[in-house]
Amino acid sequence: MLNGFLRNSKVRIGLGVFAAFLLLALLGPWFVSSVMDTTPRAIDYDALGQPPSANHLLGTTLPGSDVLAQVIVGARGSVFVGITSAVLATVIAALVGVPSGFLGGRLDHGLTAFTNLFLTLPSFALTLIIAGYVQGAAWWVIALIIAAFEWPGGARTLRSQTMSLRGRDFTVAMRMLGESKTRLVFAEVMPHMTGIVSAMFLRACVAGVFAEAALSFLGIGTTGSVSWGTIISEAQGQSAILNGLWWWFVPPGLCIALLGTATALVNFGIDEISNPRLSAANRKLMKRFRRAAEPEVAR
Amino acid sequence: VGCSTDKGTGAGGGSTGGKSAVDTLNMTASAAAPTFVKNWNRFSPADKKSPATNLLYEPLIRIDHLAGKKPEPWLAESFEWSPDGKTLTFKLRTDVKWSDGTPFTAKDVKFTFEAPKANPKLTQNSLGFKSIATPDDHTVVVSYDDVAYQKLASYGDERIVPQHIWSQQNLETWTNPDPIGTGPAKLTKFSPQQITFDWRDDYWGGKSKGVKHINIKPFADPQVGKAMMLNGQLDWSTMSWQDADKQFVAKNPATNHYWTYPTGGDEGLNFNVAKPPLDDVHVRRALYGAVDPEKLLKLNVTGQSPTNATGYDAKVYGDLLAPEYKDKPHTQDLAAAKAELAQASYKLDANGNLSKGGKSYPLTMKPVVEYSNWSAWGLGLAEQWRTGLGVNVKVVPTPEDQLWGQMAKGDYHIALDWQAGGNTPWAGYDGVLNSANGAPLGQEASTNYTRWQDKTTDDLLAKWRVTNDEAKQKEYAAALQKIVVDNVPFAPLFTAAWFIEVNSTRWTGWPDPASAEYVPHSLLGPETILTIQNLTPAK
Amino acid sequence: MSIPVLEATNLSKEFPVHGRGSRGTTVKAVQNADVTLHKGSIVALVGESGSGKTTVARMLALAYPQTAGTIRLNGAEVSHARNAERSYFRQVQLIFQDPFASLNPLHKVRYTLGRALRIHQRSLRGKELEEQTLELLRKVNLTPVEQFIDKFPHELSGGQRQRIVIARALAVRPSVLLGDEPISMLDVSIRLDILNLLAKLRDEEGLALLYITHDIASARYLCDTIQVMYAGQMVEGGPRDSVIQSPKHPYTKLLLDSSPDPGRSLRSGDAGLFDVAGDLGEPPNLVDPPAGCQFHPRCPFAMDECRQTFPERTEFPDGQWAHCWLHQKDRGHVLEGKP
Amino acid sequence: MSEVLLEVDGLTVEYLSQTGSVKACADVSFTLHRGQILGVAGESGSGKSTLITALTRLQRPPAVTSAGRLVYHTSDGDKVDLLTLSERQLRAYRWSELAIVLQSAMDCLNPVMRLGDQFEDVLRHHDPQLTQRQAWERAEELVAMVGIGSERLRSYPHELSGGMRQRSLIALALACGPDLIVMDEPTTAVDVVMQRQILAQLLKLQDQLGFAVVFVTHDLSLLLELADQIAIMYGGRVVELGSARDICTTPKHPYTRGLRDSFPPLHGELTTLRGIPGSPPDLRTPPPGCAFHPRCADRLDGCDQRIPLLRPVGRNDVACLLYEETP
Amino acid sequence: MPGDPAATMLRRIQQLTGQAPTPDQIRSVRLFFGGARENLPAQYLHYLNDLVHFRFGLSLSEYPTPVSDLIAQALPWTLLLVGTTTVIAWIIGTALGAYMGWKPGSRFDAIFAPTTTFLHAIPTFWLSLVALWAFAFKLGWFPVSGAYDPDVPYQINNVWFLLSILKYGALPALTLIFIGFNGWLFTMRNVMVTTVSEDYVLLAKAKGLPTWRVLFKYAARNALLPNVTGLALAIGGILGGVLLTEVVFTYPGLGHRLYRATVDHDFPVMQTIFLLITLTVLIANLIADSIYVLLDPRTRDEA
Ligand SMILES: Nc1ncnc2c1ncn2[C@@H]1O[C@H](COP(=O)(O)OP(=O)(O)OP(=O)(O)O)[C@@H](O)[C@H]1O
Ligand SMILES: Nc1ncnc2c1ncn2[C@@H]1O[C@H](COP(=O)(O)OP(=O)(O)OP(=O)(O)O)[C@@H](O)[C@H]1O
Ligand SMILES: [Mg+2]
Ligand SMILES: [Mg+2]
Repeated sequence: MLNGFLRNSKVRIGLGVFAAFLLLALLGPWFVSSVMDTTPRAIDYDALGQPPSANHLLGTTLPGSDVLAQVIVGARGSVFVGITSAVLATVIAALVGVPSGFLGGRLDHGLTAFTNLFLTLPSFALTLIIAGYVQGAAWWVIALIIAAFEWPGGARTLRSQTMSLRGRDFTVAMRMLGESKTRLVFAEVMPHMTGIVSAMFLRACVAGVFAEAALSFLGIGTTGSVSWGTIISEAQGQSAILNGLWWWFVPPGLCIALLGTATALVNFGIDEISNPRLSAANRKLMKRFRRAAEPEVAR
Repeated sequence: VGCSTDKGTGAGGGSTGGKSAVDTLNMTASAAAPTFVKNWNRFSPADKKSPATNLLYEPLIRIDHLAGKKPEPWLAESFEWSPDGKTLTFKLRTDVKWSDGTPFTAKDVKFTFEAPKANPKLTQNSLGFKSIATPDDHTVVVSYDDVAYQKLASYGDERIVPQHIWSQQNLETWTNPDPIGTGPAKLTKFSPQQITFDWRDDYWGGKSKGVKHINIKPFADPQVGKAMMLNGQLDWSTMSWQDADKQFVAKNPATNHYWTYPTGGDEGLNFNVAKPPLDDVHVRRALYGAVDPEKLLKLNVTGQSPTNATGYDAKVYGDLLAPEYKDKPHTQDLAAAKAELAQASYKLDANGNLSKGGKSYPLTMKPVVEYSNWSAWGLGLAEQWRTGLGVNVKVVPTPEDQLWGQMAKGDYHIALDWQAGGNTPWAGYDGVLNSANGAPLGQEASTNYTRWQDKTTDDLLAKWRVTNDEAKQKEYAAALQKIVVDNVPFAPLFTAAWFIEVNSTRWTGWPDPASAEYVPHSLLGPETILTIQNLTPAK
Repeated sequence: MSIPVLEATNLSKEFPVHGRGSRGTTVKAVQNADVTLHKGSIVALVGESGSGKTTVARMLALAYPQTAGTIRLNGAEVSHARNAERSYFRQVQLIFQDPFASLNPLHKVRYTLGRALRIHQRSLRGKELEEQTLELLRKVNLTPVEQFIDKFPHELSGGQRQRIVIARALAVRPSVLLGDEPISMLDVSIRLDILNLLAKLRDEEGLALLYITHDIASARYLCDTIQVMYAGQMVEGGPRDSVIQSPKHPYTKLLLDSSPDPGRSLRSGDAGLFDVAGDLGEPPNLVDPPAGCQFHPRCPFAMDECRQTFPERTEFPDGQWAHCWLHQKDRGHVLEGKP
Repeated sequence: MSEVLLEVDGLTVEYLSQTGSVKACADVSFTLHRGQILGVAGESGSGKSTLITALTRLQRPPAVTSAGRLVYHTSDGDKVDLLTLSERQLRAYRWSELAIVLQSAMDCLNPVMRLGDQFEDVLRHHDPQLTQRQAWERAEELVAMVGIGSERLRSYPHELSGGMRQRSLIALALACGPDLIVMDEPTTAVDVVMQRQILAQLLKLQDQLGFAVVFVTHDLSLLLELADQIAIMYGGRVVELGSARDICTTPKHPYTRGLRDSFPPLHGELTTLRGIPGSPPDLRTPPPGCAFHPRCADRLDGCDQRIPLLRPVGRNDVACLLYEETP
Repeated sequence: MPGDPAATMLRRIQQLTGQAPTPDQIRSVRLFFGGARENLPAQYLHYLNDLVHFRFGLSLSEYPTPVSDLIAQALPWTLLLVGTTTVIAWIIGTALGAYMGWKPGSRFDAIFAPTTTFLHAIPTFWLSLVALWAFAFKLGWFPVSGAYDPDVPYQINNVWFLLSILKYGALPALTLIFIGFNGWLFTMRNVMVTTVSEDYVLLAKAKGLPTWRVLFKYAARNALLPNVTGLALAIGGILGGVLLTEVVFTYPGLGHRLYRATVDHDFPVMQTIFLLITLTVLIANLIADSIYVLLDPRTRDEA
């Protein structure tokens, strides 16, 4: 199954891009300080608000910082918030969804009601409001807030998956051998959810990046550290739009979009694996199909 | 397009009616806000109120910001201190009428000043008087417990409202929907996106030279405001405009103007002297010495210039400024700064932190995240300290909502702030230096955020407060200036300024900084009226 | 006869129905069913889809609690307490219909069988475990055993998987196997293999086996005793040949007549499978079953009694029995004629 | 009875995939006469459904018919090769000449349309003159033929029992009086009693209306009772073709023999049956030569090299080397 | 808790006038806050109590304007923007998706699938910014902010006013549609691909029905179901996107109001808007359920 997963070209491209960003987040600051020999806040007084040039590949901001350096370092700010919120959201989702689905009964009722409550809350509005309360919080607080509204969807899928896996013949069979509940959960049920959980994780991760960017853009996200959202926000605050300093606010937005696309690709790939009809709609295959089908009509 | 005359009625079409005679001024009169609310109740405990109150209501006196903050008559013909400095007598103009025709009298003044005293839920004034008497309809006598020369300037901020209307209302909840004032403006139209005033024919100050209608426009954020200035939707606005020379003036130098008028004080750094390592004067001097304000300005060109080390602006205060500081804008002196740092009891460690006794004291610096110029300068400052002294200062842009609270409590090391500003020079220093305005770390200081505590300073301020003698005032001011320069409780960087942009395509007659008699700023009461009154349509 | 290994009497099961406007209603999936399994013999349970066969098997496997009735293992009543269940599972094992679904695709054969062995023999490790695993594979004729032990389920064919499933059940050395249509998902050509394997286990290991199927021909092939179920009720039972040669219940007869038989078309003279006229009816709705004998709406011989009460059990000399009013009323002979 | 309806000649269907193609039907040839019932039996994956969809040109991507001819003899004596028709031309034959019944009735009926509407839809499309009323009346007649009350036309598919759905599908197939109905395991989802009832009705109608049937199932014992001719498929090829009686009594191909012996008898003597050892081939990696040779007890030397052709042996057509070596 | 609204306001004026507040000013603001208002939790409890009695209270930052007035002012704009864009985006997305899913792997599908994946991943606020920069600032085709021309009388029966609404709303609406339709397109396409391979579609084809009839009556009709419920369920998410767009375009809708209330700590407004959004989502869910029942007979009660 994992093999099929990695053989899917969409998954491969998506994961590749995602990994690239992850690498950027991990090594970015090092790269900027050692290779580019600068910092995202270093000021080049000779190039204030300059368009891309040989010295500054992506140009500079109005206060003379290198946009490329900012985007690279900002990857960490964005991706870390994304990943932290995704980890938290996934863990909460698992802690709520799996027991709820596996044990059933009153516990399930309670947890489901809890999940549904969160599910109907308009999450971004609430995130905004709460972030507003704790304005200017550290990045992990933002991640926590985002996670708090990201988990219910995941919990619901995990619950229904667990429920279906709990009733699947192989789990029932192991139960009828006398296998313990913990082992059933960890050895029989959970391994089947790696796909779902990883898709969920990726989705939550991007949702986290999105939310962080949106909050930063509104000026109520993290402050101090550089993230793609703060770059856009600063650009907006310093009239980059009015003055057409597109190189300042376009790259971080593209990065977010790219990351989002990568995740979407992985998820489509997973969809295709779980629903072969979708993968049959593969373009290459359809080309061959049409070529093969043509002579038949021509005759 | 041909039907544009059908588009609206009344004065609305000002900016679009290309051919019609110019009689409407389009301006802003508020901080950035996307829409207006209707609330001209100046006592109402609301945060957001309707703009342009100062076109409707007027104060007794006008502060001449271009001449050392000298008080000038406005609704009051004259004002006079008793010899002991405890009684202030205003003689009111007799030709002033409210826009509903009722004459303006001392009753109105008394009401205005006393109303908030009766109800703590209303917005309070800062006049601090003991009692008010109105011997006749045009005389107001204000008594103080103590010598109160410095209070006079505050009357420039207190705009008088009509007693015969306001006393009928519950001032806590009333929104004053149909404002009646002494000012030249009469409300003709209100919509959340535009307020229109007409110039009163019976205004005591006289007719205007051309402006018949005034449109007050909101702008959601500075970008939008700038765009409106650029495309002629606005004639007059007051925003700090980064790089305005290039972005605005250069687009049409004949009509686009961007002016900065000094307010008298400065924008600079608050050093929290109660927190190590800033308790060491050498550290403060070193940090100040390493700053190059000239260079910082490049990061966010606002039209301001570097100021001297006292914080007082030379143009505004002239003689009050001791000659040794006058005309000496602060410049970077790395050698001296390094020497100071070497003298400090704190030593620089490998991480760029100052440390003493094995304990390291990493520094942070907090600019307001919303003020883009301060954010940019904050980063520039950190860069200069890093490259110049090797000191690492972490920049933590903080929302304005929080920063002032943190500063009041002393939860900061270095922060950008205004200093030495106020309606009098004394007030400028008293606010930031008087220990009475400070508080221990953790408690809320009212304005002395640097927590500068010094007996001599307090004594000097006290003496200055109670004297009306100019020579003495100068003497105290000079002594205080020396204290500031030597001890650097705060580090003045730039002249604080009023930012004004004008698009003179339609209106001319704007005061020029070179020859101005008043500051053409839309938030400065009588100055606003004077400015508008003297505008003439461009040919 | 010796005491039965597993005996269930008066077993009933009702499922609550979910959905709007159906609060409180139930599906009467099984009503008063008796099942008796003896060492070394195979009982077949046949009946059409939805007649409650799986429900019986699952109750016997303690997957559901029964609504009523008792289950006795070696004469002792079975409880649903957790520990009791464990020791019960050591004796009774269920084989699922679908060998594709009942093996966890993520685990190798080694793991699946190893776990099954270790759950009940905790100290089993290393070489010994391996040896026992191989032994299991040998028992179900998966040779060469070394080749199979490290395979994933997807690398095995359906028949091979079903053998693994059986091996897993055998790992705990049970005395009873419950096979719920264990061959219906397999290719026709390999079904017999599994049936032969089950027969071998009965003969060699003395297992008692409940073989559930809707294919009466395969039931005849494998079992010793047949029980016929209809709409939740046991309608007939007895030694296989008696039931098939002379069905005593009209439903059994209908079932037999409807089952394709490769021999029939060759025996000229027999009526063809499709020479029926008229409607054969449909099974009842178990949420609101007809009163009395559930079969009466479809029964050509239905009488008034049939519509009111479920008939008592009529025993026949050779161990055959049926629940049918015809016998209670001594009209059994009408079954001999053409319906 | 001897009038030819459909000639299938060398029909080959492939499933394309990223890694290559799977020949799910290879070189299938047979002739179907009017009013005849041809049964096709074989194990799962032997290509039965593929054959059915190819016969009706309903295969979905990635299946392509890569070779062969499908000559259909219309009632007025014309011959058309269905494979050369465009989708639009083909529409003229669909349902009025050529109808299909699939295995799972639930999936074949549009869940959000009333049963009657689905009848009306097809009736009025093929006969535009028909009014809505007439169409509805015709639908009532049709469902009555399979023993369903006319009030059921107002029901949605999910409100019908499985047997009813299956029967209404058969009624639907008869709507336009086709000459050929292909059926892909139409009764595996229902139990034996219902199966018997449905097929009995089918046979009765076939008697009346005279359409031909291609009937696909894996249940050989059923075909033996139902079909006139039986084709046995294995690994995508027809390995034996003959009358039902001959297939039952004298199967020639070892697979046919094995398959026949996989059904224990209901009556008569019981002997231990073997089935067929091994498992069916995976068509993605078909064994060389005869696909059955790995499981064949009578395997010869050449079996793993040469694919035997279908040729007459006795009264049957068999594809097996056994009969080529010793004619 | 972060600072008080009045102090913030004071500072904002200071930023404009460049003057530090005097101790007196600061003291009076403090006094006013200490005296006039309870602490936050008490304020909140008080507010909740009012809410239960359908008293939404007065706005703090625009005191004493009733919250209901502010919302009544903002709501029509959001309804207009969300309503039109969602419907248009939904129709475009669903129609294109149905077409793509009908012929999966076609050239159209192959070009559109990756494009929409990318478009869908673009943050709305960023695209809004770029659109604002390109079309409002650079090209000057659209106004940069607001919902209508302030120089035109604010009257619903004035043609110019209505036209100005169109002109001012065009850019935010186009942005929202541009991003919004991709989501619908994808679900529709995927469901359609699955539906097209359902047996009943195959059978419809076998019946010789014309292609368009099969497409609409059999495939799209059934594939539509998830998108119909999705529409209602997505309301919560859509509001999030609209909120940011309204902020960027300073469109005076509910989202913008919420944002400002958040920044200004105007709790009554925040809570009321939040309540409103939650109610909307709940109602939307209810509607979705009923529509689903209407469209899919399988979910109807059999009794
Ligand atoms: N968990 C359940 N909840 C509700 N009803 C159930 C449940 N399981 C089974 N039933 C109902 O009980 C009846 C008997 O079902 P069961 O599965 O036992 O039949 P079966 O004889 O095994 O049928 P098949 O041959 O199709 O496997 C059916 O009507 C079914 O709908
Ligand atoms: N969509 C597909 N893509 C690739 N291969 C396919 C596809 N559908 C079927 N096949 C292959 O074609 C072969 C024949 O399939 P087909 O469905 O015709 O078999 P069948 O005889 O109808 O089987 P069953 O009895 O299970 O219905 C199978 O081996 C399968 O692997
Ligand atoms: Mg069953
Ligand atoms: Mg098939």
